[in-house]
Amino acid sequence: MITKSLLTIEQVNEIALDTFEMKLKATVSLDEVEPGQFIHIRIGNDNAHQLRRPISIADLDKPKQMMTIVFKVVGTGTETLAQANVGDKLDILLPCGTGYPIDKLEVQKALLIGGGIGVPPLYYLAKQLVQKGVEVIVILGFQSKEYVFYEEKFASLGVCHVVTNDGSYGSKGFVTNVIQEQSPTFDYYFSCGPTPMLRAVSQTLSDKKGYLSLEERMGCGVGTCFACVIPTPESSTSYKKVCQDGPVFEADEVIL
Amino acid sequence: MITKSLLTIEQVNEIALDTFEMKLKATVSLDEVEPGQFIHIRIGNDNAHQLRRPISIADLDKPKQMMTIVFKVVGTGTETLAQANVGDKLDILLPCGTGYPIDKLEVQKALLIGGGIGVPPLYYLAKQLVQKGVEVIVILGFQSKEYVFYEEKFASLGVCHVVTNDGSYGSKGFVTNVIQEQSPTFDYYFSCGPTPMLRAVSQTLSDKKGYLSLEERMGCGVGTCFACVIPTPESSTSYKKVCQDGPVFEADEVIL
Amino acid sequence: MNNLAVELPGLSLKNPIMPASGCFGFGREYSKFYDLNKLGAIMIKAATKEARFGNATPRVAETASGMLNAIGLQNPGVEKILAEEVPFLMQYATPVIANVAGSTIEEYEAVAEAISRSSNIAAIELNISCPNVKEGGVQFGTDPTLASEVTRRVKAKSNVPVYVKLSPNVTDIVEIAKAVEAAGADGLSMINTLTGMQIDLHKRKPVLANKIGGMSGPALKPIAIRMIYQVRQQVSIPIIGMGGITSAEDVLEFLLAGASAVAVGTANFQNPFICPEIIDALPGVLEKCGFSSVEDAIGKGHEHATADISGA
Amino acid sequence: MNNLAVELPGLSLKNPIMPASGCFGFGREYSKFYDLNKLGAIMIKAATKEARFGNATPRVAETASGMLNAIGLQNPGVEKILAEEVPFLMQYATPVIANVAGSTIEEYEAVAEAISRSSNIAAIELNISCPNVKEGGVQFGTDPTLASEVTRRVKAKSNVPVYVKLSPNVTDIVEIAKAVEAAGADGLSMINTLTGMQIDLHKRKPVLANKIGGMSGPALKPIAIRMIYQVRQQVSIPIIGMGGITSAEDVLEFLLAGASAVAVGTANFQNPFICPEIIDALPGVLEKCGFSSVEDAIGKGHEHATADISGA
Ligand SMILES: Cc1cc2nc3c(=O)[nH]c(=O)nc-3n(C[C@H](O)[C@H](O)[C@H](O)COP(=O)(O)OP(=O)(O)OC[C@H]3O[C@@H](n4cnc5c(N)ncnc54)[C@H](O)[C@@H]3O)c2cc1C
Ligand SMILES: Cc1cc2nc3c(=O)[nH]c(=O)nc-3n(C[C@H](O)[C@H](O)[C@H](O)COP(=O)(O)OP(=O)(O)OC[C@H]3O[C@@H](n4cnc5c(N)ncnc54)[C@H](O)[C@@H]3O)c2cc1C
Ligand SMILES: Cc1cc2nc3c(=O)[nH]c(=O)nc-3n(C[C@H](O)[C@H](O)[C@H](O)COP(=O)(O)O)c2cc1C
Ligand SMILES: Cc1cc2nc3c(=O)[nH]c(=O)nc-3n(C[C@H](O)[C@H](O)[C@H](O)COP(=O)(O)O)c2cc1C
Ligand code: FES
Ligand code: FES
Repeated sequence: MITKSLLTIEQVNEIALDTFEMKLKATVSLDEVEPGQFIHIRIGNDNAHQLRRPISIADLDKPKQMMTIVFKVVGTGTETLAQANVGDKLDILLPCGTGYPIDKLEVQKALLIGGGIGVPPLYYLAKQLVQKGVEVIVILGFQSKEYVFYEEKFASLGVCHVVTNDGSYGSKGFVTNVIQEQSPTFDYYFSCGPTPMLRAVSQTLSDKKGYLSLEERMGCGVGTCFACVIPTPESSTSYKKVCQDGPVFEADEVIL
Repeated sequence: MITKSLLTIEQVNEIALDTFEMKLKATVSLDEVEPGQFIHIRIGNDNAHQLRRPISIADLDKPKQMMTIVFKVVGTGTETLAQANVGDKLDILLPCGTGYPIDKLEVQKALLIGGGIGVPPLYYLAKQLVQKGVEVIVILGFQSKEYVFYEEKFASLGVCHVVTNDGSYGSKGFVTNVIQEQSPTFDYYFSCGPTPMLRAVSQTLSDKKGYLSLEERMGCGVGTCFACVIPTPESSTSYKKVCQDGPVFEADEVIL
Repeated sequence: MNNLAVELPGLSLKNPIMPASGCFGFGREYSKFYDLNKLGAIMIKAATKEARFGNATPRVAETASGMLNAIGLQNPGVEKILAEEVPFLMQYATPVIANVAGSTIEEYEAVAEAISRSSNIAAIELNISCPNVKEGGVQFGTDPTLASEVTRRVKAKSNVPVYVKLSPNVTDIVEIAKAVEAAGADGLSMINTLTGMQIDLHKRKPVLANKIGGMSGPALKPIAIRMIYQVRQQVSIPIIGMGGITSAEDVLEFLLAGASAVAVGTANFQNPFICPEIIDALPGVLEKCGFSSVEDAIGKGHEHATADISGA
Repeated sequence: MNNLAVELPGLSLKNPIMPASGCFGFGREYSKFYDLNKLGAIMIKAATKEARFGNATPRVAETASGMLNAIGLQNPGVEKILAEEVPFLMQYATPVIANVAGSTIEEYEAVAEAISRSSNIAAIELNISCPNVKEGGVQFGTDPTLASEVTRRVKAKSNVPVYVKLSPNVTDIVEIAKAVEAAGADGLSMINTLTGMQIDLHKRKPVLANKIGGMSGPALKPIAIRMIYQVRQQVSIPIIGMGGITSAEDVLEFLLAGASAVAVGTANFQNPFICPEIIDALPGVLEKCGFSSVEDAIGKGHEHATADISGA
């Protein structure tokens, strides 16, 4: 069940250009939280910002009730967030959405494909997979060298390829280039990133089973406003809500 | 000349119900500031609040570049201000308006009449008068006991009468009742408070010379927007601007 | 005695607070946050005759103290809403107000007829002001003749009171309000969103796929207050007010302007508990401002108090 | 080459930033904060034929991300403005745009004639949209026939280009824009304020003595962008855009929507240095968004960029 609570900021670090990692202490239990879920964060405490911002859960320490998020400053909301101080409290809705259903899957080997700010949720996913004995291969795509983060963290969990659009770090190109070059074998793929990337990934891997975590602008974040719908193949009016039914979907469940 | 600068909050105290005293450290010189002038404070640093708030200068320590303001929480702006923390910076315009012209006056004995949040600027005025060898008599009006502040401070400078609307502290009634009962003698009176009070004061003391400090809702605070005009007796279109020509006016200079 | 209660045509409200249409779905999600019995009423999401997918995404954008939306009346169609969504709300002792939309007068009539066959709907909110659909919607709300016609014809098909929801995107809201009153409206609901746009500087095109969307939230409040105040002076049917409400103080401002009840929209997204929080805070705010009840405050901003000369 | 320069009828602007009418007085006060040579142009406070005192106070109120004002065209009359205020501005190499207001077409003509006798005014901003006066003002801006008539007659008396300032308080802004274009307007200035109200909960009456005021500030921006975007698609005379600008990013958004230059109003009150700060920030913002100049960005929000598949 989603609840509203306050998280206390215990640490803020700029871990790559415009990219911040924040460690948050919860007063509510995080035991039910699954990889791929997100928190919906209120920005400021006055009326200037009417909409909350969805940010994925990048890591969890359930016994310590600690959560990590990683976000990139792209506009006023994330900018305000980045300026918050240690000790400040974030008003959040938690846990939002439906994550990666890894407990229901038969998987020995998984391919994780993340792009930009789609990388963070894959980290907690990778940790959970490895803990279940799954072998993980990771492909991370970034704009350029300055934006790369979490490479070592992923490398400690499995093979990790980094690709940058401009080739300033790792190989040059898109995540799909790496998939094509490496042709890795796996049972399931799990991908998160901007929609154009997910579209390319799901086309490239159209013969494989996989899960995509989508990004869409949100209003409520809890399923009431219909801001975040994505069409599904059943009919011309069928849909899923990214905030509630997603953000994680089976690759063929939605029309990108 | 008015400049924009940042003041650092060094202390915030609730000195009466909903009434806060704030000590501020300036980085610019305060030497030119006169009693009766005000600062125009930006609220927050986003777009939620478009208008600055005018607050009088209650005290100054020019060598130390320290300023004191006292304000009552009456709405969202003053509420936000009251929640500021020590170390926070206030974006202000300073010094605004025209103060009490005490250096140009021949005065041996002065009557100071303050109402509610009109009391603070009279304190720096009283100090300056006393320093010039002027004897001061002070009448302070408040709604009720919980709102009374600065009585001892004024009492250390001269005779100080406190009156409350409900009689819960000092005598009961309005400042004008005290004037009528005490019939003090003085050369000039100086008054600050809500317009209805100033109107009553200037009527009661119509045969005396005096100065009034007016309150009016402000836009710019520097004389450009014409939000704060007050009619003057010369003609049907003649006016003064409270933010620039005032807030202090000779009692017969404006039509209340 | 409950000093929050309000009686309106077809609606005995325990308090004047209801979630606004389109901002509360059909109640299921927020029912997990709190007991919907707490609410004065519930305005459910717009219903059209057939299912609609609505507009392409992005459908929302944030603006200063507001937001834009262009959902485009996505809904499963009136029959499905009545069969699958409304029954859930019947467990609550809270009246349901159905928002009726359409592209043609015939569609409006058909939706109103379907609703009138149900016994679960307490009132209709006739949405002649949706700015986010290509056809219908807002044009009915900006032309007094069309507004009057659709009101008259929907009234004829409805067995529950009809509150006509007005668009603020007009030169003269009073003219429209008078037209729908004359056409038989039982009440007014005002205001819907003001059409606006935001442009993405990098993509060099409007943020919303629909380009234009409706602005809601606190930014809209002064416009809503002005329009309600103006309409209250010339029209006598009751008004359900909305536009930027985020606090009990805002509610009182709407009551003073002339609204008899209010709806809270966008604020639900910022704080899912906003409606119950406002309901809890309202008695204190009424008292602080010297009102004995909600009914006592309605329209009181039109009488002018005199200033006092108190020292503070 | 100065990549901020813009050429408009009667106005060679070194940059597209000017303070908006009524928010900068006649320049004296802000000239103490910075060198007015920095500005693209200056829009001075409205002039009427005779001196006006304006409305009673309170004249302003704060709203969420905005403000209401009801100054009521206070000014010393056009002759005094030309004799006592404008000469001060002649020391700056910054064109002065005079805002012309009136209650009757004859008054508008008289003010325009007086201005045309002066050689110090580069252009007229014809204010047919002031919401804060009992007569004239806004009604000329909400009726296409009247708007066209006043434009035509003022044009006939003017020897400088005339920019007609449009009111957003209309159902169809494009209709008004087309009417004034057809009547000979050289350009448009849009938008003026949206009428709103705020009610004092304790005094139980509107905060503003005039009851209704005009809403300006960031809250208004989405409305301004939408209207400029719509008008740009159907009208070819240049637009000076305004409404809630507080940053160089906002300026670019107005350019993309179709404005050729912009005015900054309310933001001056929050930050007296806002105009020079925006001017300094603009080149960087243009560059970051891939524009080589201001001229390059004008209207570019109407062409649709395609998405890319980059990983970030
Ligand atoms: C389920 C989900 C998980 C996400 N997880 C992360 C994460 O872990 N780290 C991270 O950096 N970002 C994440 N994002 C994207 C993040 O929500 C946006 O970058 C952020 O909302 C931008 O806010 P802003 O105010 O800085 O930008 P602005 O552009 O000023 O925001 C304006 C509005 O647009 C929305 N918006 C803008 N960009 C996006 C976007 N890419 N996706 C969704 N809404 C957007 C904002 O929420 C806001 O409502 C996630 C998005 C979703 C939907
Ligand atoms: C020259 C001058 C000096 C002042 N000095 C002091 C002082 O030393 N201490 C103090 O407590 N107050 C003082 N005031 C009054 C103070 O400015 C207001 O109480 C304050 O602006 C209220 O802001 P708010 O956001 O809390 O209230 P809100 O009611 O939310 O404010 C809304 C708007 O109304 C304006 N406003 C509301 N009340 C007043 C008022 N009484 N006078 C002027 N504008 C008002 C605000 O500035 C703002 O623009 C002074 C006013 C003036 C004009
Ligand atoms: C996301 C969203 C969806 C909406 N959908 C509808 C709708 O279906 N029918 C309707 O009449 N109004 C709809 N509205 C308008 C609201 O009911 C309300 O009139 C408006 O948002 C102003 O109130 P607010 O500022 O409290 O949100 C919608 C508003 C939002 C923000
Ligand atoms: C205090 C004030 C006074 C104004 N006076 C005038 C005026 O005299 N003539 C005019 O055409 N517009 C006037 N305006 C409108 C502005 O020029 C501008 O169109 C509007 O405020 C929107 O811009 P902004 O949001 O940047 O303030 C005034 C606005 C304000 C806030
Ligand atoms: S964001 Fe509201 S339904 Fe998904
Ligand atoms: S507040 Fe703007 S002129 Fe005084």
